Amino acid sequence: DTSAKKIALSNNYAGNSWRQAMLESWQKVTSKAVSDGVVAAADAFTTAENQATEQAAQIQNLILQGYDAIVLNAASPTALNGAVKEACDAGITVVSFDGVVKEPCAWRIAVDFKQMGKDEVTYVAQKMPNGGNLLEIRGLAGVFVDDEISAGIHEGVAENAQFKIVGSVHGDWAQDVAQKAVAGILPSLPEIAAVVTQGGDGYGAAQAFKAAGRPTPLIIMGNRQDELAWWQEQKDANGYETMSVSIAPGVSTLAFWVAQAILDGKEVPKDLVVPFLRIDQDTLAESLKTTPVGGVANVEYSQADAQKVIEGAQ
Amino acid sequence: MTAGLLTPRVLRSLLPALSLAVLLVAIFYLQPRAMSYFGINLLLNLAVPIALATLAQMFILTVNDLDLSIGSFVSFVACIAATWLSEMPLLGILALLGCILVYALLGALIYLRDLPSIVVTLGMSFVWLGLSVLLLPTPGGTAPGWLQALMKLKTPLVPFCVIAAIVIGLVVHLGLMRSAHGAVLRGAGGNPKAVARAGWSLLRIKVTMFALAGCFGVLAGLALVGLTTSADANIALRYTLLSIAGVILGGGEFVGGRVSPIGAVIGAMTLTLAGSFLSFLRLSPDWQIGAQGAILILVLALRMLINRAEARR
Amino acid sequence: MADPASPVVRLDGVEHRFGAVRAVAGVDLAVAAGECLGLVGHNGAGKSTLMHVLAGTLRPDQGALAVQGEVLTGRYDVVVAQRQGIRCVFQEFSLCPNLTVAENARILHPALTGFGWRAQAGRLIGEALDRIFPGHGIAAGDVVGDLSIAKRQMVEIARAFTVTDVPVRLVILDEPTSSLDAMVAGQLLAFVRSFTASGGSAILISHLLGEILGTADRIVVLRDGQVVATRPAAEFTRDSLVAAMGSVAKAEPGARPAAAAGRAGTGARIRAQPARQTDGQELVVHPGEIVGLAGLAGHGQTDMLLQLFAAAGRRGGRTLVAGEVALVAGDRQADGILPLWSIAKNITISSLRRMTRFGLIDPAAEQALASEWQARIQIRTPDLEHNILSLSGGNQQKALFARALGSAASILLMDDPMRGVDIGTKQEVYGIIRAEAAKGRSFVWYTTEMDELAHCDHVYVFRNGRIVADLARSELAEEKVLQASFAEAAA
Amino acid sequence: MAAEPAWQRLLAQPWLWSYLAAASVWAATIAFTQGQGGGQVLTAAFTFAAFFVIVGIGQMFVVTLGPGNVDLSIPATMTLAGTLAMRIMDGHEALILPGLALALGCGVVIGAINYGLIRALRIPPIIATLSSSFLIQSTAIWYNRGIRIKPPPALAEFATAQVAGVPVLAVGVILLTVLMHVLLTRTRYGRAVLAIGQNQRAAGLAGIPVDRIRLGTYMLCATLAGLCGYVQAGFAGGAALNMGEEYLLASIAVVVIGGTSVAGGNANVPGLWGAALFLFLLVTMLNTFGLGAGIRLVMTGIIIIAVIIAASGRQRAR
Ligand SMILES: Nc1ncnc2c1ncn2[C@@H]1O[C@H](COP(=O)(O)OP(=O)(O)OP(=O)(O)O)[C@@H](O)[C@H]1O
Ligand SMILES: Nc1ncnc2c1ncn2[C@@H]1O[C@H](COP(=O)(O)OP(=O)(O)OP(=O)(O)O)[C@@H](O)[C@H]1O
Ligand SMILES: [Mg+2]
Ligand SMILES: [Mg+2]
Repeated sequence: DTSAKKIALSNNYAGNSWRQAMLESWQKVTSKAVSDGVVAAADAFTTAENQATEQAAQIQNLILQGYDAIVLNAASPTALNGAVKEACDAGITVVSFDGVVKEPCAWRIAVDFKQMGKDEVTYVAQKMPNGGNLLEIRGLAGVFVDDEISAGIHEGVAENAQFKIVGSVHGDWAQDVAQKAVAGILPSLPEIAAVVTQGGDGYGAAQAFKAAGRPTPLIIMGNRQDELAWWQEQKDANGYETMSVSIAPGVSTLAFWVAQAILDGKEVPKDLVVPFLRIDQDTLAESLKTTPVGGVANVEYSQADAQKVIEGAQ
Repeated sequence: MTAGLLTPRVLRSLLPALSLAVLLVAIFYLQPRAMSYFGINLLLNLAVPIALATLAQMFILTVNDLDLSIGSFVSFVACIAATWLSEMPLLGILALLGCILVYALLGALIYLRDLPSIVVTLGMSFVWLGLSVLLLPTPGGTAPGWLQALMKLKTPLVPFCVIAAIVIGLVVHLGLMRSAHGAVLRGAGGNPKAVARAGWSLLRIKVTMFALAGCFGVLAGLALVGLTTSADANIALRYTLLSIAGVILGGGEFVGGRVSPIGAVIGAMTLTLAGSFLSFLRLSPDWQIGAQGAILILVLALRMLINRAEARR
Repeated sequence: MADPASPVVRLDGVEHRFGAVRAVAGVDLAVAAGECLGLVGHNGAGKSTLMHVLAGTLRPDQGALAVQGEVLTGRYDVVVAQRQGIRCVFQEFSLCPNLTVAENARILHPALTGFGWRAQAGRLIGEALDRIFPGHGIAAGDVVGDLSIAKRQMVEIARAFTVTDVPVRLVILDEPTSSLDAMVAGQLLAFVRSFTASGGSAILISHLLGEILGTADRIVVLRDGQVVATRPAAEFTRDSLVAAMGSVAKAEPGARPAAAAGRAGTGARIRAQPARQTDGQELVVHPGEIVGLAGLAGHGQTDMLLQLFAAAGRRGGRTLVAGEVALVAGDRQADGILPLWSIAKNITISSLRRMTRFGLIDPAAEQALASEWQARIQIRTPDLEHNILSLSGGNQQKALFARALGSAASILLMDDPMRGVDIGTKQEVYGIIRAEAAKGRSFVWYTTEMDELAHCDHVYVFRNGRIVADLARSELAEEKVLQASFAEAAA
Repeated sequence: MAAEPAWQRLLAQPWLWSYLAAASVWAATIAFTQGQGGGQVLTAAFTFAAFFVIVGIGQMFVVTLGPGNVDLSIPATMTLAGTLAMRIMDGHEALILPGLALALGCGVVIGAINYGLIRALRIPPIIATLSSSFLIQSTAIWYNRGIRIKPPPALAEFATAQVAGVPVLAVGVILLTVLMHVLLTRTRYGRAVLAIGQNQRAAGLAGIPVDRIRLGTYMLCATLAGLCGYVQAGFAGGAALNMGEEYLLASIAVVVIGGTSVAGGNANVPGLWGAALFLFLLVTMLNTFGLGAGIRLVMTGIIIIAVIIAASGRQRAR
């Protein structure tokens, strides 16, 4: 019985549509859980700046406030270790997702980012067996997710030697930065067959190609509605084909249910894996319909879904 | 002025402490649990590296310069500490000393070529960040055991972080505000020409101040990594703004060598606590970020009110 | 008298240039032990530059320098000068405003270190202040930035006479009295006399020739960077000194006719009370009037001017100021000059509204105004586009004067505006002020020089932030002003 | 007056070095690609530099007010103005002008609030604008939670239009720059800003309405940030919550690299373009060289410092 338990969400960033969707899903699912009496409280906390030090302080405050579990989207996989350890020592359950932490006492709901990067290349290879030049748009330098996805992409390219990465830019996961970086490097690049991304930069890349007057390559999308809408447009106009992949913002709700299960005394392995959310040519229309305008394609999880994920891992 | 003790100057210098006290009381009211050894430790231990970084910034501000690179510098030190310092201590120590040397050289460069420090340190912020990414492309590493042990020290009665803050503040206060040499260093911010005319070398003063800043930056990085136990190239980028805000909040000024080390430490702690205060309020997530701004405004408005009241007396 | 054969310092053929300007053009100068040397000359004559060379802060382009007979040319700098016991009170403020009085004393004395240095420095500067300016009212712990300009000047002077490890041989005082009132200036000059009587040497620069004539043993007159006369002070009279400087001595102005219609006639342009006034006494200024503010420095005159300045253009309130206002600030470094700008821009800043056409400033009109005033009050510079800091102190002051006089303001507030202005120019400016007053402009003029009150139609004497005497031109007499300035509250 | 030769005056300009730096970085890029895409890189550079310049102008005026004056709320203002305008216009072309007015008005209000905090509550500008930026960011989040709404097609077309490889937007911003240069150097407002930056007290005593000028400057800065948010949203196909993030450092960087003095009282507008082009071309060059992120960052820093050292050498030689 967890009806007296309090769960907190510690979030390090709210400045993009993915995080907003994540907070919204959390709000939607947890408020129902609270009114159903499953848990006593499920409050969300966001730091003003996207910084590990601030989030560490936030976690320490949550410890003081007597939460029973902290669900964590971490700014850094390691820099919060000290604070997470303190929480564990205070008897608090810590469940991290999306941005997971390495501290062994915490649970991790991880997406296999490396696999995600690799899958992108595999898809491109399947579409273009003859290979070609790739442009890679990366995220924020020095951040774990950026490194993982990029490593996956490079692994994929190593397995498909017909491809070559001819340009790599850091888009800081911000569309305008990505667009700017691509526009800058594009004139100096040979013909590009495909653009591999980390999610959210597809639309900006397409704009940059258009502005430079270059043929639009195959651009891997990242589940943003504007990307999907653009894709749909191109598909209708000229049969454009690509795929879209990203982690669903609703994974926060999965983390919530996992935390609830742990508080409930269930045996849960420390490492859980959720599949990423992938949209293909055939599921595009349907996904576009369910995605709010200007938002991100999403999946929310129920208690039963969580149960399945836990059982799958055991 | 009848009350001998409560002169405007004394009151003015008490203001930062007063706003900190008000904030603490508010937090204790909202969360009585915080009023304990354990609670205070959790509230304030992350203020120690911030206070050190703030003091580093303060040394630079004293001589009318500004350091936009202190955040990435602290990150870089943290990266060194989590890698070389624990694996190859000698190399780590040499690297840290090298960092301080680089800071001293920057001071010399800025003085000799009469460069705007803000541009030079802006450039350095990229350099430090780049070096961190090279050293630690993906977050990780482990802080040396002794460092972790030091930062987790359980002192009797008063938490280590409080003692550390007091000691740091007092040491710098004695060195900069009370010592004979400190007067010259501050004078160089107030009227550099006058100090030069009295026969002091402004070059040596600049180099000293930048080296001190480097030194405290290194200490900040070590303290930080001791708490977090592992590092990340982006770990302390925010310290740049925090440190400037801390010095100003503590009663320092951008030009003219008017600084206060104790004020700066208090300013750093106030900034840390302002964030905590909010999480105790349990605001709607939409407004949590905005509330950070509101609380800063409130703290400063409070000081203005006290200032006014004092002026009216 | 001292033996001129073994001078404390000796300059031979010293020359210093700033770009094309030969500020010091071959000067020979010697100061004997126990001598007070007076140095006079028009604004921009090169006095300060020469003193900078002597103090080691400027390296001469040519010439030799010897201290105590030892030739030090080439390796002379501030540190050497300090070690030789040569101290300088520069014309520009040279204290650190963020430090306390005691800490500022420490800046001058590398020997003041170790435990208890603070108390020692406080004692040192306190004693010096007590000796030179009895009743100064300055504490060693005061922050210099919080002090009035007069007190800052006193601290700086006292600091030059403090001794730790090196005895003071020569003290250079570059216009030390320009911010002091007559009483404090008198204290300083008396001290300088006793200092030289006990064997020290001093160089005194001032534009108040009475001070020089009364204090110096020997006077050197500088003109355009060259020495034009060196004679014992006794051989000079005021007129011969003025003549040597290259100005024409004018007869003191005759009594100005009192404003024809009397004060009750026209409506007042200014009606104001000092904030601390309790008895209803008002400051009243009519169009065309020159009103003087007198009293000892720091007794509320500057505050009064600032109060009037703030009230201008504001309707209502207790202070009536009907008309546009311009101010000549008292502390030219802190409140006057805009240091990054040219002389021309510094002059025109208060007059831009008149020179704006279609929203744009007309450069030709700007140029014209600046040139006009350069000619009218003789700002010495090869080019008005040069930076304001390239001017000598007195010439900077003239530029500020030009700024205020050149503006369209009908009321001019002047905070001891003749600080550091040479005697020739003063006469010109007095003339300009009287001419402008005749055209209907009003002047409120705070001055520390008794002579200048003679130009006023009406004088208000201040003490402790209040107006304590209200003297019409016909009642004006030096004793009355002094009496009102010093008298303890009688009633 | 002795007229200096024209080339000597040119060499003495503080903005010269940012242009030289931009040109050499561009040349290095083109050398690496053996001439390929030189023109296109320039087109892109002018397009993106235009955004930096818009906010740079405002930041420059604020910085010129003297030490401690800086506007840290530019990113948040951009976000809020862009978000508000996009949502109100909701893709309707008829609302393009009202949308613009809203974005600018948003800036005006924010500028007034910023200066209100600075003046009425005596909060140092750096903390006042930082605090207000949090509030503004929150307002933007609360208002539409990061939903990305497309701009009206005509606006998007205008923002991305090119005539013979020349971005229309850049031409517009160049005109704005000329206007602002005149504002700074030839108007009473400009003089007042420069005077306040040298010595606020002296400026006030010389009869300059210090409060009004400072208020106007903070409002100008925020309004330009609002304009930038609007155009940027039009350009990028919608407003994002993080759209202004990189403009915090960038706005300060273009100002100081462009030769404006952080100590106040000395500003120059032309340098903004040089610095903005330089920053864009620098990133492009390092991207083109294909170096790793770490090396790229280190090089960025070293090149910035090298440029400032070179520029200072020139100023000394005068
Ligand atoms: N830093 C400088 N740069 C250029 N020219 C200067 C500089 N300092 C002084 N000068 C010029 O040198 C000349 C001598 O100046 P100096 O200050 O020695 O005059 P002064 O006799 O002290 O005048 P005053 O009585 O006004 O103080 C003046 O023409 C002045 O314009
Ligand atoms: N007051 C100033 N402060 C800083 N830089 C300035 C100032 N005035 C001009 N500049 C710089 O010098 C450059 C050239 O100035 P110049 O005087 O030739 O322009 P101008 O159009 O003739 O202006 P004005 O008519 O005001 O003299 C300008 O582009 C500007 O960058
Ligand atoms: Mg002089
Ligand atoms: Mg010109």
